[in-house]
Amino acid sequence: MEQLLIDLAAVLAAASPLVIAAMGETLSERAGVINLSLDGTMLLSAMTGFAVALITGNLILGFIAAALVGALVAAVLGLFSLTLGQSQTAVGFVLALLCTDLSSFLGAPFARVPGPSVPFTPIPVLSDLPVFGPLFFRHDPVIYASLLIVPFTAFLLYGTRLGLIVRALGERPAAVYARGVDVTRWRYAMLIAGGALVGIAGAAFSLDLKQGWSYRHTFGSGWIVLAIVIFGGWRPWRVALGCYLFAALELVATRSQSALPDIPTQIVQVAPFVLMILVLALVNLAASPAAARQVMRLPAFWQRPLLAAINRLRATAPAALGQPFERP
Amino acid sequence: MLWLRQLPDRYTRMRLDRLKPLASLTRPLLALLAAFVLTTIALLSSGVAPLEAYRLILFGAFSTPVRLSDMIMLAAPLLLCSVGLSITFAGGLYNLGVEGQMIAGAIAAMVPLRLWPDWPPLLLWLLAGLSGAAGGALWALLIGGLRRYAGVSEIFAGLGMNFLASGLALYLVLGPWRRQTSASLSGTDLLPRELWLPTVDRLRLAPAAPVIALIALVIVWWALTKTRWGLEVRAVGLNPAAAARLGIVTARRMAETLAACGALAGTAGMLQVVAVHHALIPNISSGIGLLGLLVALLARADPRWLLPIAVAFAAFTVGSIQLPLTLGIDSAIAGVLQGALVLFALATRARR
Amino acid sequence: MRVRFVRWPLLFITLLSLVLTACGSQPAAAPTAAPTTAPAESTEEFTFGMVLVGPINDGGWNQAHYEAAQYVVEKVPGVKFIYIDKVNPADRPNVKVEQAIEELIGQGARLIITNSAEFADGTNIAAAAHPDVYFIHASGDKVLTGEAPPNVRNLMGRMEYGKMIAGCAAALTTENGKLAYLGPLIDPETRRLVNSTYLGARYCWENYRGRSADELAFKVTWIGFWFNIPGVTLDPTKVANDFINEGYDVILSGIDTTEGIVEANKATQAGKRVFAVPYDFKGACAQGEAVCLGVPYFNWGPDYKRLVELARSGQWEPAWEWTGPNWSNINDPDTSMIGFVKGPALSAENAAKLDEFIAKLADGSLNLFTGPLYYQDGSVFVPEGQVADDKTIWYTQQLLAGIEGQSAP
Amino acid sequence: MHIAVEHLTKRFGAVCANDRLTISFAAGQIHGVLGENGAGKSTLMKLLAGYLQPDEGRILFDHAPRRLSGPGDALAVGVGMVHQEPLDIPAFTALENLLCAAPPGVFRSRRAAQTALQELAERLGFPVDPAARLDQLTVGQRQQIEIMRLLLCGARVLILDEPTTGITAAQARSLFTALRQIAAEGRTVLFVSHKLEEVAELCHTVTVLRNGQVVPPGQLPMPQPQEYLLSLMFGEAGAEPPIYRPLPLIDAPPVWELHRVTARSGTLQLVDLNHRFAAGRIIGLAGLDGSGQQVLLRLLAGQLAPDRGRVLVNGRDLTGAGPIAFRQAGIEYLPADRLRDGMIGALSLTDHFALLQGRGALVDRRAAEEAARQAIAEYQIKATPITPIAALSGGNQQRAMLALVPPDARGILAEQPTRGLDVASARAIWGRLQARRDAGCCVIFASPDLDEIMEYSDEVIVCFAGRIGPPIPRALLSSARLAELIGGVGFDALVEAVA
Repeated sequence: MEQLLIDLAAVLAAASPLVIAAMGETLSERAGVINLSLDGTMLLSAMTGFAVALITGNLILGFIAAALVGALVAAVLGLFSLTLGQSQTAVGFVLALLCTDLSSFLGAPFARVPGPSVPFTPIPVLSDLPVFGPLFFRHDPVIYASLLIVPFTAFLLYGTRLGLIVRALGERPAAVYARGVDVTRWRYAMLIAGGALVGIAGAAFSLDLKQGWSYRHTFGSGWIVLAIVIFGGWRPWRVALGCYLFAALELVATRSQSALPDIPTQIVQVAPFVLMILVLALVNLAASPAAARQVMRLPAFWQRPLLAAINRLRATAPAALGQPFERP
Repeated sequence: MLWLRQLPDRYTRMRLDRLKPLASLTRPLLALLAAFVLTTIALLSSGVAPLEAYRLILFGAFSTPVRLSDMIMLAAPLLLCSVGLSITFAGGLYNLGVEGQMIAGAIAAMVPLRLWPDWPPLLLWLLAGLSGAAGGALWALLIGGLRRYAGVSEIFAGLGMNFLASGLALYLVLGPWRRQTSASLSGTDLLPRELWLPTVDRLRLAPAAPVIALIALVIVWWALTKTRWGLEVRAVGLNPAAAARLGIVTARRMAETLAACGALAGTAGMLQVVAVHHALIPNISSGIGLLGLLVALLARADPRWLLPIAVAFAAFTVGSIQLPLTLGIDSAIAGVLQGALVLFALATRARR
Repeated sequence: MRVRFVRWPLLFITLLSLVLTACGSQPAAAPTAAPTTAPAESTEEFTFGMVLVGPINDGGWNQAHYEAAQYVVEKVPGVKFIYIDKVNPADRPNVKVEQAIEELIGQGARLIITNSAEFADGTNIAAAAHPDVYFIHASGDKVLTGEAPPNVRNLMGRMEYGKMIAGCAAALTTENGKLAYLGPLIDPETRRLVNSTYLGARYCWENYRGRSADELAFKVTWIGFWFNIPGVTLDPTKVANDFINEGYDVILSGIDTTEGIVEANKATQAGKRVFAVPYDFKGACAQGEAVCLGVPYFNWGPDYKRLVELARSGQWEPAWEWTGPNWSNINDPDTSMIGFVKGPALSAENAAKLDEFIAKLADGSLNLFTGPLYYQDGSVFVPEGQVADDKTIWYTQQLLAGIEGQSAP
Repeated sequence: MHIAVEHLTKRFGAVCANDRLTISFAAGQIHGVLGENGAGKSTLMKLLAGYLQPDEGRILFDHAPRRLSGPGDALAVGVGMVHQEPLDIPAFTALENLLCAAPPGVFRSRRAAQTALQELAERLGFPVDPAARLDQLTVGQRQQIEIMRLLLCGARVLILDEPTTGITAAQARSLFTALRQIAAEGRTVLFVSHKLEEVAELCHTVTVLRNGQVVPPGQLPMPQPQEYLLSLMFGEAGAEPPIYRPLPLIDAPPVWELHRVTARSGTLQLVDLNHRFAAGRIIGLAGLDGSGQQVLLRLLAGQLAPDRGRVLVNGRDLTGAGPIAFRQAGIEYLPADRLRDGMIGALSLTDHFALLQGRGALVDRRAAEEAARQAIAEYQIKATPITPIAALSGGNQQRAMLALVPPDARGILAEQPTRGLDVASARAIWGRLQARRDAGCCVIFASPDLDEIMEYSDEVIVCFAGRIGPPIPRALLSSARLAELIGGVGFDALVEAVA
């Protein structure tokens, strides 16, 4: 039991950069813009955050620099796709590669150099609570932030009028335009805000969870976050669940070495990535019309609960996701 | 251009006509300039003399026969990948899985080489080529399957398959195909010398590799522009719904484009094994597939432009290896230059 | 409208560069990779080059090599040092060892040191192509197996002793008898180092703590390479954290970098009590003074100095060397290949016991490779009453019984 | 609010959509705006609602000139526009639509918004569920919600663009009642339509646009003689009477036969269909949007596989064979959205014919170009063989799509075949379709325009809430009866009578 608690807390901690990045991406995709540059952005901001914190000795400055880098890359993506009308996918992909190489180049002097890290800060009183204490209140500020950002994003999207506008931007920008909102400006805003979060997530890696900087330090995390956002159906809680699932898979992978003596170590590193995509595929498969047709063949007794489950699994993308906005 | 208005009408028109080709060059030149500005800022920020770095990046690949041959041996698989990607781009697919297809091809090519090392080399090379192409194609078809049956976009299916392929390569290198002495990340045991594709004396240049790549380029160019298949693929890429209405089996064409791209990437992987590394190494694809995507994006999947761009990009990459050796800076700056070029080229394109 | 974009200028640049090259306007400063004969000035200045697998400032294996080279430059007049670091598939995916070696030779290096077991093939290929250049392959055994060309030497330190001391320090300090070893990749070298650590720990656990060997948990998790390669290896940070979460209270590092001590330090700040024993580099304790029990390290300087002088004088002959510590003072920077610096976290009482242990190793009264020793699968490593010879130790087949972890990849 | 335009001009390239318009609309009245397709009605409305900015001229609200920078600006002034396809957010509930980007201060809270909505709905006689998602509602209901949203957000001028397309007769009646009340409260209503009867019934004044100009200059008070308005709209040529034709033989061979077919698409399920569609006639599918016409068309085109039952084409069982097999059996599907689903915008007519050649590894460009040339001449398409389809006008695209139907087609399924076309193009298209029918084709088409259904169908099938009615010979049907059936009035009786 105690071990389980420790492991759950470890999963919460390990997923924190993913959660922050995924919330950022959820915001921008909800507003209708795919930020495919995520992987590169995270690398570049992880490197910048680490370098700035190392040079200035100030962690806060590091996080700020990382957020700025994330916002900047998002702004470039916005400039090219929203203003200049190029394909979001193409620009995002190119930016992902460009930022990756930029991080390798500019980050070379900081590779595998020891540096500062976010200090452990248990919350007094609360951390002594049974169960909840070790689970939620014995972490560091980055992890607390990741725990808070999920309800915050959910509230922003579903509980506020701003959230209505953001979701409408992704569903039908023309309708938002008709209501007098500057679609492009708001899409920029969401994209940049999301990008800043992605930047912070990068710094959460290099200054906290995977402390330090090395070539392609956050390996593939950005791509997996993009997949998790789809898995989560663009809904903050489910997206967060996806992040925790992935972190749990990684933990299991690390542990599995002793249990599976015939499997080379290096395989288990890749396994969570493959499994995550597989889960995404399975969820999509289960929620597909073909599955619904299969269910229809079953006895009536099973149909209702199964169809309900399928409907719950089904996640529709924002209708205008990735589409350029054209004035009606 | 104000001064032109004062000239007699006939003269003006003539001058403007002559200026037209120049005008069409301004946008690309701007893109080029912007890319160099960005790269220069990066270089300056790390305290390097940009001119020296550019000299190395741009000309480093041509300075000695050894480097020239290295460049060609990089350009060949790069060209193969980007030629394959020009098919999938024509079919409207972002095949990010090209990296994994290359690895799958390399693994598949290793199978006959390991099974029957005593067979005549010529036969083995042929077998390796076929099996490499088949392996890449199969890997690509899996992506097609995930897209069609599980509704996973080909971008993420491709990425997932990339992870899987590199995991598989690692497993083989460290597991069943490990070195006789001990497993090593540096790869499997080297192939017997006689199975290496013949190289030009003292150089690492295997002429067969560029020849194969060029043949693939010509065939694909012909197939995309002259054949019904090419027209149908383009129709599917432009508008799958309408293409289906006109009687084209879109799912099949998409699968075919993926398979064709996978086969070419697999061939590239095979070349990496028999002509470059002479073993299966974990990082056998070395990012060539993704670089191929950049090439294809810059060439706008137009086969005629693939060759010069692939050569230029290969030259950048090979030239940039000089940077850490002589200037002590990271070679990733070549990637920055390549990425910035494509990015700004996208930006200067007319809005669709 | 159809716009041609950057493609024309790109073609132009490519052509231009081809033309420039063809016209012989090759930049004079560009290093050539063609095989060179010894430069004339070699009698005055001797250049030696080093190809390193990781960065020179990793606080571990590579930094130890780099500082040894600096030691040589300091101690031997007229010697110049050049290097290429981070030669590995992750940092430089398109650079092969041969290429790096050729660049160094092109810049005038007469002796090349390569510092990773991964470099064995590349070193041999380059050595065969450049018979007039001397090569030291550190940590390799191709001379022993007879596969290396005659201009190659192997050099390695007997880190087994360092690891035994490390294991002993860990066993003296642990509160719950749970020791974790952060392993790199699995090969004979790493197996024998893990085994040595375990033997040292078990000896001190039984003899100084007076506990039974059954109560000692010793677990290895291999990350898959000498340091973290994202996407290829396990993340050592995660592995170290996992050790801590599972309750291990001493983390012994076998990898080139310092994640083990960094995470132990973090956990200690977070209120747990976790100790660490880093590896390779004398200054590694700096990453977490409060938790550092000490560090076994390599001191390549004296041997490199000796071999550089040997190469310079032309008295080179192939050899496989396995150098031990200078037992009279294992921390003597000018003579001892292997050393152990005690860390601040080692209590004075335990430090005294450790000194006693070292003294026993030094005077030969204690040889931990004495039988009976068994492998994990129960087969015999060293029969009862015998002492393992160098070759048996060098080619250790498995982890020893009592260790939890993979023996083979 | 009084609203006026002076010398208002808007050009799109060489086309002058609005040519120095000067009109004024008094407050408290319903103003009709008439005109055929392309006369400039939509442009004028978009200028008034801020979606477009004029090149010249100005707009005065209560006699004060004001430049509108966007629709939000217009709404702030008090102008709201209801689009033909309501410009709302289908994934949101009615209440969320109301709240989304509402002007600051209008609704203090969710609860306040809900109360306001329910009060207004009661006053206007619109039934509304604030928690219903719009994609579950009919176009008519969405339109009602959109009207209420604009009014609650302070619209004093309400512009409705072809509001009666795609809604039931009952909904239209309740809309008219509500509009009268809105006008009576002192607001201005602009009612854009090409349906004379509706304008006559509802409007106090009428403005007729032709070729971007007001004819005759200024507003006309209603009522006006219908023939006069028609001549204003279409010029002196007037409307030609449609061509009628006696029904062909009843025992013509069936093109499609449905045996006990059950199919589902989304939330809509068609149950136990038994139909035969005979060759040589045009069958019109009437019904509200989403009543099952699209599902039936997709079922007949093979795009939708039935859950149960059998589908026969020309006597061959093609159940679940897929659209390609249906196409090979001579079934041609012409989608409503020509550029999205019908043809490939970037390719030319020649390319399309090349695609249709269907055999040989290489493309025979000469033959394809020849075929394209022939089609251009025969169908009077304004294009060259190598013009990209996307560069063609809507009417020419539709002709091109028809020209691409192979001559041996046995069945043509057309979804809104004249959508967005002007009268002349629509006539030409129908001429072609009738020629196909006479050549032995079975043409099935769906259209929201009841006049079109009445004018061109030999038989009419009414779809109501996912149920497919029996075919009714055109001669036995009146417009009023059809409108009732579409709204569900007497639908059960009809189905039972046939059974």
